[in-house]
Amino acid sequence: MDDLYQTVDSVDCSPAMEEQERMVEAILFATAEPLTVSQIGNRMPLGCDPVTALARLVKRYEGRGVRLSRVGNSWAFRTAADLGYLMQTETVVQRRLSRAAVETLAIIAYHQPVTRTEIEEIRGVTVSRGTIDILLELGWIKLGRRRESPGRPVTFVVTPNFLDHFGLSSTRDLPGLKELRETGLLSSEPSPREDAADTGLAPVAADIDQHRMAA
Amino acid sequence: MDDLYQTVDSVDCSPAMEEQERMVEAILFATAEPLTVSQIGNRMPLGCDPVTALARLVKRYEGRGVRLSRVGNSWAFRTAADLGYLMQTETVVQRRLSRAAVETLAIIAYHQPVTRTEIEEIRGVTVSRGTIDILLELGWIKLGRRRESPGRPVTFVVTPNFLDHFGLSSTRDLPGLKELRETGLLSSEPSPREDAADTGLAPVAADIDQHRMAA
Amino acid sequence: MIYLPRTPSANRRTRARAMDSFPLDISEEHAFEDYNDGPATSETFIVDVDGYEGPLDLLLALARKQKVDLRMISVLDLANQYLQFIEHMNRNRIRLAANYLVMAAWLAYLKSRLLLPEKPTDDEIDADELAARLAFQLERLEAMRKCGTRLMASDRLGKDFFSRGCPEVAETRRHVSFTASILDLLQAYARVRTRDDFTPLGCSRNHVLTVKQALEHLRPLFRQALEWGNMLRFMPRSWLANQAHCRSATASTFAAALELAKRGQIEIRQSESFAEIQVRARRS
Repeated sequence: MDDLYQTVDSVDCSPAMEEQERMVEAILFATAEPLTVSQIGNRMPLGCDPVTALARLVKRYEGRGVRLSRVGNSWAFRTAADLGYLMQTETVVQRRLSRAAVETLAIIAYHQPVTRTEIEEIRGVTVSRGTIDILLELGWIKLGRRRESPGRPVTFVVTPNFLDHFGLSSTRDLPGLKELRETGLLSSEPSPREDAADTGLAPVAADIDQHRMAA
Repeated sequence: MDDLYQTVDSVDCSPAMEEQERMVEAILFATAEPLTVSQIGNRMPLGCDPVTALARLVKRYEGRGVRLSRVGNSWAFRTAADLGYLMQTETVVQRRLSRAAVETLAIIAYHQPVTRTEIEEIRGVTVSRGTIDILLELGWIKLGRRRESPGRPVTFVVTPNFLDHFGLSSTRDLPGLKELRETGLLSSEPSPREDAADTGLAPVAADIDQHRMAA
Repeated sequence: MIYLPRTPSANRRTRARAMDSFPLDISEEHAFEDYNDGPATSETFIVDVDGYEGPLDLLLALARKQKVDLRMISVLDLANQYLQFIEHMNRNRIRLAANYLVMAAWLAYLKSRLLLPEKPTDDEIDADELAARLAFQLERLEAMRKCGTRLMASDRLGKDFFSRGCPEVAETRRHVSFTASILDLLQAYARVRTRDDFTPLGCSRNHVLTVKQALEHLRPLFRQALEWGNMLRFMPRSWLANQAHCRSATASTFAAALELAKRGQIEIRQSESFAEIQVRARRS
């Protein structure tokens, strides 16, 4: 731990890293909302290095009752998830989302940016206005860039708020994302079946063949 | 630090002290109000020792950016006193100097050292204390020598700061009335009474002219 | 969740024992109509309130019944089951939303294509490919559904982890910085000096008794004038010596008298044009 207490060169007028760490700690402790690195930096004296200070702070709080979490480009202190049971008084009653809303949210999170039509294709039903509205109202999704395709449809993406709520550092940390990608379930088409035998779909075909023969 | 990682006796069902410390940390972080020891204890599992946990936590946060402080009988995390300045966000509002202030400043620059009465005579209106104060606060004017006349009034002069702000090397570089006219900054018709001999300001103006000639 | 309207017969038993195998969901109100027809039959009308959300959802539920990995699913079996279900609903005069019927028609087509070993024409897509595509859609929907459930079950802010309970409000300090340019400065000075140049335009006030002055002079005097008297008698004495002063004083005194009359403090009278103007204090 001695290295934490390094002192600055006399020529360097910026505060010692140890001191910068304290500053970031104080700034983040004081807010409930995640702050971006530049927001943090703006509140520190000139010449500070919030990124390094943050990295050190993350380490310091590892395993503690409070953790320093990354939320997209921002940072926030959050209590450790395993201690949630102690916070009954603080627990916010979570609004129960309809199945349609949960599915739509998952589709947006895993497929983003995604158009309404694409959501409908995946779900096989039209997306009711209310579903999108609820997600927008919760601040979990927002409009992304318009798709550069005929009609320039709007797209939806998840927000930093979504990441914060679900304790994700980035959308790359979505559970199961890698497997979904590997199995091709995030593409809009079934994976090409060059050799049907080695895809998961082969049995379907084989099965059909059996039926055909039976018929 | 090893003692922190003590494990509980198998007969003792209470969590390890290290764990209790984490609990207190999370509880005090998430709560909106300072909590008393018994309030903290009530939230923890049976058999916990909030007093010891608190004491250890106080120590842990010693010298950090946040401190665990006692508020009456209760406990709360608070920003370390020396970092309070970080909790302020500064917004700089650029405001144009009032007409009265600019005029007063101009008169001081052209006629320095000048008394308040003289400024008023030139402007034809009284100069409010606030106007002078703003200029003093901006560091553009300062008190000069007292005038050796009845009442020994204070005089005002411009500062190096003033010269710096307006990019002047000396007040003598300020264009004279005639030049102002020639450059169109003074749009009025030349007055027949060019020398303004009947105003109390004549000597001052003459003085400046002399300076200018000398330069 | 959509709860069906309650009818007097609680725990309504209607037809469709087969419903046991089709946990029927009412997802959208228009999805299944006329379900209330013929409540006399004794069979249970099971309504799963969790609701199917469209034909794909129903298909997925049916596919799950095959109890195999979705990748191993028999699309043909699935098509059969779906068509059976639709038929069943029709038999019970339960009208289905159009999209269920569209799916039924498509599946019937797919089934025929799968069963008939004829080669597809050029513009037709291979039936196996169609089947694979359907399987893919089901698998994808299932995956998204699982992701949603997993997401909702994950640690969540305000439930499993918490933000700072008493954030300290960052105080915003407004720092006002005044600016002025050299141009402002020069123009200001020019303005001030120009004003100076123009002062001579004002006329000299040395020979004028202002109305204000006249008022101040007259007010105490008039108060004592209980009887009618010539107004000119009340003029300030010092202004009478000089002709110009006297004229100014007369005019101002007259104006002041009118003002006082207007305020109801004095009365004025004049018997005829150019006659003496008389004033007296107003009697209350």
